[in-house]
Amino acid sequence: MKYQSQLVAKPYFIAAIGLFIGQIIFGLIMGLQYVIGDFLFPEIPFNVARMVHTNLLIVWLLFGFMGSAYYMIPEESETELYSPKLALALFWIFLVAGALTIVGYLAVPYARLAEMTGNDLLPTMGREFLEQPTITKIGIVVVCLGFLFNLGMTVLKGRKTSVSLVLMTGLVGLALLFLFSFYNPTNLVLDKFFWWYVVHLWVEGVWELILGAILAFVLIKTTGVDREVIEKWLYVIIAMTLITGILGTGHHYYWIGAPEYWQLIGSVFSALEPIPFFMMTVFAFNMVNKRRRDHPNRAAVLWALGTAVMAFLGAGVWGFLHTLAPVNFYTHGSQITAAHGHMAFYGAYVMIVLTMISYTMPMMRGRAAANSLKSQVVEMWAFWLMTVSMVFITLFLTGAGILQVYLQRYSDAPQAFMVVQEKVELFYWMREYAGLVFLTGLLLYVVSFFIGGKEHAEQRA
Amino acid sequence: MTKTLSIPRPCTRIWLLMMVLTFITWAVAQLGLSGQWLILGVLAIALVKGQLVVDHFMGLRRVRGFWRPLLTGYLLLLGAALAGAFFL
Amino acid sequence: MSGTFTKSMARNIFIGGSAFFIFLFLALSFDTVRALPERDNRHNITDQVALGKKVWEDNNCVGCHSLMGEGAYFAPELANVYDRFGKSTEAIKGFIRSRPVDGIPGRRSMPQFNLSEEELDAVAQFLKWTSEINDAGWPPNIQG
Amino acid sequence: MNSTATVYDTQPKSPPGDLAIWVFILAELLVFAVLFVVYAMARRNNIELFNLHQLQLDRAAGLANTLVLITSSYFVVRAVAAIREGETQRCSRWLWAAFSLGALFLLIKGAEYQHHFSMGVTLRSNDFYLFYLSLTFFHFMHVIMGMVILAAVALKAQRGGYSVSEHTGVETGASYWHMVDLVWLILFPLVYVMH
Repeated sequence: MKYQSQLVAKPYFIAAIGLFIGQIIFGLIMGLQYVIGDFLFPEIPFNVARMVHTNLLIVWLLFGFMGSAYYMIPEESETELYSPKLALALFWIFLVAGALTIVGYLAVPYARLAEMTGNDLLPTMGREFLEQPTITKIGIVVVCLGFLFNLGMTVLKGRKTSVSLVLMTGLVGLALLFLFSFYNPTNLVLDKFFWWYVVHLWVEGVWELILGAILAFVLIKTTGVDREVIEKWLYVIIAMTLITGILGTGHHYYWIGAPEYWQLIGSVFSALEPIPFFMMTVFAFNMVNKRRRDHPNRAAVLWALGTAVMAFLGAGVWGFLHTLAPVNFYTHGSQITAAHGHMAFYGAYVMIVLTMISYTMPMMRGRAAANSLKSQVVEMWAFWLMTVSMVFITLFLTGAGILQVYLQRYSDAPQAFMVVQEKVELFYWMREYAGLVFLTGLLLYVVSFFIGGKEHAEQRA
Repeated sequence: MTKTLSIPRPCTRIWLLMMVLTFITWAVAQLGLSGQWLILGVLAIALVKGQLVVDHFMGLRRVRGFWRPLLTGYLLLLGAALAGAFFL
Repeated sequence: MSGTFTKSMARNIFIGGSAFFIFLFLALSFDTVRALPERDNRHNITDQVALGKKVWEDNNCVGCHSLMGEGAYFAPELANVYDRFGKSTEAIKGFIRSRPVDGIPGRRSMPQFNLSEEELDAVAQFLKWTSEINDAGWPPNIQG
Repeated sequence: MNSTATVYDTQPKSPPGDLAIWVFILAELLVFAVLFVVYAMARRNNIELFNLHQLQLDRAAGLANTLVLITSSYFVVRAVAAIREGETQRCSRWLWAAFSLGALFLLIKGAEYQHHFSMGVTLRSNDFYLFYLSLTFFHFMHVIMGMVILAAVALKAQRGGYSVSEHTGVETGASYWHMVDLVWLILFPLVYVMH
């Protein structure tokens, strides 16, 4: 760790893991509610648990991205962060705003929360992933502006590398696209059309730029391969990402009232969206094979490779499974969508933040490069437990989805929604058990940071 | 590097050949030919022209490695798929 | 000569390719927004339907239900609930009004939202309006 | 066939131009191939409609455009041959010639579009026009992109930016332009002729 101001990333990562644990707990609550319908009813109805689960996911990933950026930019720009104090202030503002929102979801009925936070002035609540009160959304924009200002000034006064420029492009894109969440027309079709500007162009657009930049940074540091080679491939990958992902938005416009040409354009271009993820997998393994040195933090390298593979599986393969219009006609809004959602978010974004945490935490806690061998072994156990259990969660949900589509949509004697839900209950039980294994893996991950012991091998960072 | 210029240059001859092939494609259709023979004929001409572009214009004929077989394979595969779609 | 693979070329392709496809996407989006009026049933948006959308959002219905396939998958799809309930807004209102406060033992149950008569009418009209949008014939059947 | 204009002692292992452009040439060829096959598959379930509306197309304009693009591609080959002999000015003249033929293509195609739009044809008219407009407009945009590249390369060549020893940029632009031509060579017969 070359610059003191990189330490600012530490609270962000700690908060990220804390919120991550909260997210998984509410995920387990919902998983149980799927099979025991009245679990925690009416205290925490399903929709409240879901809001907490999805909002915690997005907030902790944003904390992770911010922490990664605060760690990377000073090192990439070879200068101290412009204002560490501002970074810490924004950290507390964002944490408090997030916590209050979650408490708001849990403490009062949602309609009451909308009333209390003056949603009538500028109604933006009540939409999936964008359930935050309008004032929280404004708080997020303020935090984003301060965050981008802080990083922008650092980059301007320091060295400009491709990795930092790509990261900044992704973060600025993220902030600009979030502004569409303030547009909530009374026309549902228009509302949905531009809602996808926030959701799709985030997770299949600018977030992939952030993912690419962080992965490139970690690979440069851990494999020692020449920066020129890695940045060259980074540009090729993110070019393919935007080329396929932007028109790929069309695969959300099939059944929401938009003209039917989206079925052609959306299918063709979203069918190509796995290509950048496949290139990222080849890129990651290639760089690790051509490494110039063996970095002592083998756990971080494992996370990096795992990210590339799981991103390709979850976002690429599982995405392609239901992206073609004729298929999507039957699987739209079924458990297949949920299966893709779980593995894509975990594989692409959860794992890259964990990669960054795994790589930076030892150095931010005073070690040269890596934790002790013992702690890395525990961390690798956590990696495999979480990753394998996520694969199973996805497989079980896919099984439930296929049955649901077959019974409720594709058959000539379609059965009612709830009848089918009872028929697929077995998959929901198995998904819940896999969720418990995931929580074990996550707790093991946290424990691994507290296992002491001699630092692994004398090699310096 | 002395240059022996054969008149006219090979790429010029290729260019003229492709112009003629294109004209044939158009003429065949104008003469009212249609159905199976038109499709096969026109598709074949298109693939030949494609191969000429790949070999002479893109210059892959003089490049070792998988590039030329890759693009030739692309043309053949695409041609087969289109023929299949039109006939089967 | 051939065989080079430079970062500057890769960056140019990133910038050129992204601009190219952003332009295409904006052009298509512009065409879509222009074409929507004859598809999205906007001429039937009354104040009541607008209020219905607000009631739908203020009570976070999308937290359990999906609407036009988007939302949660815990409870039934509601884009065609108006048709499924025999094209009767009264049936929809009756269902919402009659949700038991403590739910149904052992089964998933919709909370009692204590909506006023006006709000019930509004959300029922909103769901009726949604079912009339030309969404390319989705969902595949009445079960949604 | 006697030795061609320029002789290579050892055959290079990678294609002319920057490898990055070739990654995208392959990606573009893949996208167009998918679009062509989907066109052919969609045609199967209403062949009458496709054949009927295909007659509405101006096949002569399609022919002209094909001849224009092939010639423009040929000019680019001459440009590359010129730069390989260090003739930077002749190279940039060939490139501007290719550029102007590209502009001619846009004009002819633009006229066709103008004609269709005036008849009220849009992406939403019917399946044939959905595919016709999607395929040709997507290619139309690629011609514009190719012309931007040709112009940039021509300007740099004019300023002596390239030499016998270093002209990868010219070859990169040339390869992209040939891809745009290759795609049209398949698109013209498929959409305008085959029925």
